[in-house]
Amino acid sequence: MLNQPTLLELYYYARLTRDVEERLAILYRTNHVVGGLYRSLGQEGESVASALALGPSDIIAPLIRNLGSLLARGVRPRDVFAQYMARGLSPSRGRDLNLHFSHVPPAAAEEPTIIGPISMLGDLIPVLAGAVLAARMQQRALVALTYIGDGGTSTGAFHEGMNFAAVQHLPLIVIAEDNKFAYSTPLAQQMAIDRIDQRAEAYGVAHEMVDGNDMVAVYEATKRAVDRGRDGQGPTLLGVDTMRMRGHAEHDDMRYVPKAMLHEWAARDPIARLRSRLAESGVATPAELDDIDRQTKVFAETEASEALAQPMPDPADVTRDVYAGMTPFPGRRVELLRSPFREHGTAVHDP
Amino acid sequence: MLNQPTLLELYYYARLTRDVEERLAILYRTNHVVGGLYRSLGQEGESVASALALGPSDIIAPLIRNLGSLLARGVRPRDVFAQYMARGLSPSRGRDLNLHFSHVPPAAAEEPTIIGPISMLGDLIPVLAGAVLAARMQQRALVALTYIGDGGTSTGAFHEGMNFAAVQHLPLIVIAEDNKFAYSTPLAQQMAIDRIDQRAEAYGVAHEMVDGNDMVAVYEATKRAVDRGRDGQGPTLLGVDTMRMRGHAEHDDMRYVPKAMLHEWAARDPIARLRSRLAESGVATPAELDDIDRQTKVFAETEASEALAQPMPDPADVTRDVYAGMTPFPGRRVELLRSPFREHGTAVHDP
Amino acid sequence: MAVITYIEALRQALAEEMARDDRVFLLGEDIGVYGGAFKVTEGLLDRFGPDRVIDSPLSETAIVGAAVGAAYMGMRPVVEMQFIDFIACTFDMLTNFAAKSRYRSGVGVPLVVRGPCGGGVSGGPFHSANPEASFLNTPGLKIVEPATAYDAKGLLKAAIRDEDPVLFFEHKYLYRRVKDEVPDEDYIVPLGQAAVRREGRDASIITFGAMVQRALDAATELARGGIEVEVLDLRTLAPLDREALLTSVAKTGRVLVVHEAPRTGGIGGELAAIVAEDGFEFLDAPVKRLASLDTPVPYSPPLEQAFMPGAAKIAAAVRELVEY
Amino acid sequence: MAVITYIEALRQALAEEMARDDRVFLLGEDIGVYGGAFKVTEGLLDRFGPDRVIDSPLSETAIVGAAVGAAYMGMRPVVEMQFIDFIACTFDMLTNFAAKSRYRSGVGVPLVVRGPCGGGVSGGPFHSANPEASFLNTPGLKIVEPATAYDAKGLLKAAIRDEDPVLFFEHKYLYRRVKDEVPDEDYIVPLGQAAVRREGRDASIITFGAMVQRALDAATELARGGIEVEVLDLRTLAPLDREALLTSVAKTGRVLVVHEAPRTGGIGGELAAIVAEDGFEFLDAPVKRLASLDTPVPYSPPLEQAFMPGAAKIAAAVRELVEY
Ligand SMILES: Cc1ncc(C[n+]2csc(CCOP(=O)(O)OP(=O)(O)O)c2C)c(N)n1
Ligand SMILES: Cc1ncc(C[n+]2csc(CCOP(=O)(O)OP(=O)(O)O)c2C)c(N)n1
Ligand SMILES: [Mg+2]
Ligand SMILES: [Mg+2]
Repeated sequence: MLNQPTLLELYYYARLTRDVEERLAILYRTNHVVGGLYRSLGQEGESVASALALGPSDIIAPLIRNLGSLLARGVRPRDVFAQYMARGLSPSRGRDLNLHFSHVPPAAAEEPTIIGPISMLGDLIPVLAGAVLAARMQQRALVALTYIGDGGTSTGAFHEGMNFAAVQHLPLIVIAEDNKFAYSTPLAQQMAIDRIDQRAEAYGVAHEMVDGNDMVAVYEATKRAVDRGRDGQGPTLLGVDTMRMRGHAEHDDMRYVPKAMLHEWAARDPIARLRSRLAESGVATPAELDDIDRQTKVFAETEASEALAQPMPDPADVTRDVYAGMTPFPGRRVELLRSPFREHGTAVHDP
Repeated sequence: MLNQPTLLELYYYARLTRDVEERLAILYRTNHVVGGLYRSLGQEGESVASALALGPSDIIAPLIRNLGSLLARGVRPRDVFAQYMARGLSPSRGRDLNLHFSHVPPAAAEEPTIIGPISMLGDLIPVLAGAVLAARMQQRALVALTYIGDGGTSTGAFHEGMNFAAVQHLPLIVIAEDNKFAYSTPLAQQMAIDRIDQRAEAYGVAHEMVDGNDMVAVYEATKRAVDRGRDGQGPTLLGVDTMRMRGHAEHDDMRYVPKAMLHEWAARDPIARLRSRLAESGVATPAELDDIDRQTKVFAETEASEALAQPMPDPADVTRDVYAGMTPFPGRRVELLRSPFREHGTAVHDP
Repeated sequence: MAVITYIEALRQALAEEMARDDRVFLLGEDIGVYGGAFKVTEGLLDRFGPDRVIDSPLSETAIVGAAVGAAYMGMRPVVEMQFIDFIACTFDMLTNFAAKSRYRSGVGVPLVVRGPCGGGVSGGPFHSANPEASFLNTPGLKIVEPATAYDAKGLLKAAIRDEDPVLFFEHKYLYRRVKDEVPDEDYIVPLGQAAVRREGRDASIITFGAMVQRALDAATELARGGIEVEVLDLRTLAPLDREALLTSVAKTGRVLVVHEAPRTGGIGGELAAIVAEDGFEFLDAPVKRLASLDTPVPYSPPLEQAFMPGAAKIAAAVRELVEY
Repeated sequence: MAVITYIEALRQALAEEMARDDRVFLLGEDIGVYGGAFKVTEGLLDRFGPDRVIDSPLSETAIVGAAVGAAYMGMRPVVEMQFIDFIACTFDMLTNFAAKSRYRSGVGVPLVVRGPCGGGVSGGPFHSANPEASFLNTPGLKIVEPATAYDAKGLLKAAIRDEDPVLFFEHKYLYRRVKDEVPDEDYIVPLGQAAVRREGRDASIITFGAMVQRALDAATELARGGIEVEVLDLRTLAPLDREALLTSVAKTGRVLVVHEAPRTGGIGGELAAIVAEDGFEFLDAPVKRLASLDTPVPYSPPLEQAFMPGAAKIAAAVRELVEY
């Protein structure tokens, strides 16, 4: 069993993720979000748990539903709100949407590298393979973690990247999220295998399938994969069994999802499950957990307000930064919270 | 055990393939071949045997080393010689090289459809999936057979095509040729699995591995895959264990191939093996086999002469046929020999 | 005649062609049960069944490749890219297999790859592409982009009936914003024919897609100042209607090319070059190009607005041209 | 100074940059043990070891993607396409991930994708591509194509040192046919600067790559008839050296753009458009383009010869231009 601080951290970030998304949903309904809102409701657990299993400088690359992974790595909710509202001081400076942003600290910084996704699914896999190949050349003992949806595993880029990582024996961990749908497409129309992790067989890559809504199981499985990677044992494809509890984006009415399925999965909510587990095992009292719930809610709210106060981009900036020679934005690096739960968790939410 | 005519056909086409290539090698050395010559020496068996296992109208798509497959389906050596010499009456009219040509007969013709490859490896897999998807829509009970090298299985197109065929449950048979190298790249640098057919596990596709230099085994395994496909049981990935006994192309000195490996594989030559088998089992006497050897040699020679007599293309034709509206070449369809071994085998070579 | 939206026109074109010719079928991501991300194919699964409206895995190369194979076998596949940006993932299959097939082997590949292109809706760098220029140097492909509902229907029908591979770019900004009259009976708009959307004598605006309306808005504005511009909607980008282009140049002597893709390397180069070569004698002023800035498509509205040409910028450019 | 071939120049550039900067590494198919299909990387595995000369699986998207990831981490990857035609298979990764990264996220992607381009050696439709125009409309990319050994070395070194993704097209016809003097000491040829290869007053030929020599041959021939043409070698195709282009136009007033890719949608459009817009006042004649025919690249020598521009066609085009 994990130690108490880690368990509380899992809970904290899962709650924070949900609260940030709930706040985003309000911003979406009030037309503050520019474009679509892509939620991870019901899947927050696997994002948070896998990201928390990394070491301090390890590389991570989320997809647009892995908000939890970013928050767990120290990204400020403010920056995510600002991204969704296309603000001028958002990490992408209003040039790109939602979780499409990166953070590449100097090697000495002991900070995680974050490689933001692009929309073209699958592309992150070879990119992350290259990132960790570089780290190996630089003699930095890093592993890389990224994600792929059930849909995304059907892309050629996924295949080429997994195979490359396997041949190069790279410490790349790929979480394959079987959340039952790719937009409206059910798993059975995406692949003729039942278990998503079986994709790994083509590459000679270690794989296992875990209950994606059991945060402790995901944490432990990721940790095993991290250890294997760090130990020179190559990549892992970790399948997580979960469910996308909202539409592809907020506009999607999910008419293609059987109601019974939603009911069934509602009972398996990762946050509720972790909460009972913590309470039952005596790791935290319900009052302590309520306290975290309050903290995350307040934190999400404060951060949203901060983002709301930010200006839209200045149109004069539109041509900056296409090539290196052009005026770059000063101070563009994302500022990470070192350990927001510990440092800011109290500082920020316990005023 | 296969019946006598089939066994002799296997032998005939394997010999013919080797003879045509030997003749091409001479044309290459005498500068008649324009560009490179890509040989299948040592692998002729699997091409011929797999192609012969098809029904009369089934679809086939060779790669550039599957000369044997084309000959077995009735393509005239003359047309192959003409292709390699960039002649104006070659199937591609001098526009494309070696085995890059197609033959699409009307549905009623009871002739095989041949879909020529393009150089971009992997692309044939989704294309063939689409061909057989179309056949199913048209209620034609066809299967499709195509090939992929060990190198080619690393492409994204291979992955997407295999997965698509699996999900659509299409009667697509893919022969994955483990011939130990992709150009200079050995299998271990191409994939982290030992058996090439394991790629199929990612797709839920039936697979098996056969000795690619055992023509009877390849024939039988392909036949099983054909039967499965025809029976609605979906695609098959059939791995064949073989060896490329020449360089990637004739200019390649193969310095990267251990000599011992060539010695070992020379002893496993598919044609020699079939020959002993036929002789030992009494299917044919050595004299009868010698007779076939003579026939194929003469046939290759006559066909080469015919091609050599053909003119180079007329430069005035260079802009034809880019779009449908333009003047097409008249009579461009490839003329197939219905059963060259039986019909022409005697007629042509026994003057 | 009924007044319908651009998107309804596309849906009708698909439905009518599928009803007319059972070789026509649809392949794409989420086009069946869901009716497509933009609902272009809504209702078609119910009407034509899952054999002819195929929900595919997330595999652009596979679906375009499968379309090529099906076209070889005599079918008429119509593939949807969920956003046209994803056509980048199948660039090889289109430019190498589909485009070159007829020339190499005499086998034509009648297929359509269609999908929503263009910006103006805060789609960001990966959901706003106008990729025509990346395909324009590949002989064997045709490229179409309608600006009206009438053309959306007529051109899509023509594309489906065409014997060659056609890239069909639907401007998503127009899907529900543009409405016009469409005949009740079957009709096509032949590929390769431009349309004069407004007659004028002082200058010609050569454009297509969502820029047509902006050009017309600019023209209205300019007319108030006494400047009469001709607006030519290309409709088909490959093959280009050179004659219509040169006719307009001969008439006005001044040319502004407008497009939504970035300026450098855009189709505007080809258009300006044709004018500069074959219309040189008619020219009274430099051939001007107005296009988006040379950056990726930015997401935030103020940036995207600065990035793209609009009616005001078009009018200003025409004024410069006329004052030359 | 030593006289070396174009291919030796490339090899030296790679070796010197790898020796100078240990962030530089090579990735590609058959580049290690085999030394590359054209032997550009021969000897580099022995010298720099398998960690810096990586033989990859047959996966263009993976290797360009891995290069992007490595560049994110501060490395300087140089990727070989066995033939530049295969760049089509990684079009998405280059145009969407590599090209847009700096703009979207401030993270530059210093990588080079290099490989043999071009025809004239009976490579056929899939081994003869000149794909510059397909990438020219993607802001964020740079595109380079040397015509001499001196430039091959100096431009490749500059490309490797560049902070942005560079597509480096090596014309395979030149690999062993072109030889010239190259300094012994370290030098670069800065990206973005064209070079006047021959001065002239009657007309300007704007070209690059293997067409430079054909243009010079045509110029020699034309000089016999008293026509003095200027030959401008662009060297970098993105960003273009507009100044050099316009300077030459100002001098001669007559422009012939020559390139080897098919005419329609080729880079000639962009070049002609620049001239027609910003050099209009200097023009004494229409801007002419001479390029390959609008077909795939045919394989058979008589067809390929008819397809491509050669010195005679160039000279004839200049004569027309001068006689205008
Ligand atoms: C290459 C590519 N093709 C199409 C799309 C359009 N698209 C966006 S999300 C999506 C479904 C993704 O499903 P999955 O990978 O299972 O992730 P999930 O949304 O379930 O998290 C599709 C088709 C895309 N982003 N990338
Ligand atoms: C997509 C792609 N990338 C690169 C090449 C260049 N190339 C031609 S053949 C070859 C090796 C192919 O190896 P394999 O698939 O094992 O087939 P084999 O030659 O062994 O029959 C390579 C790399 C290609 N044809 N296609
Ligand atoms: Mg999913
Ligand atoms: Mg091989």
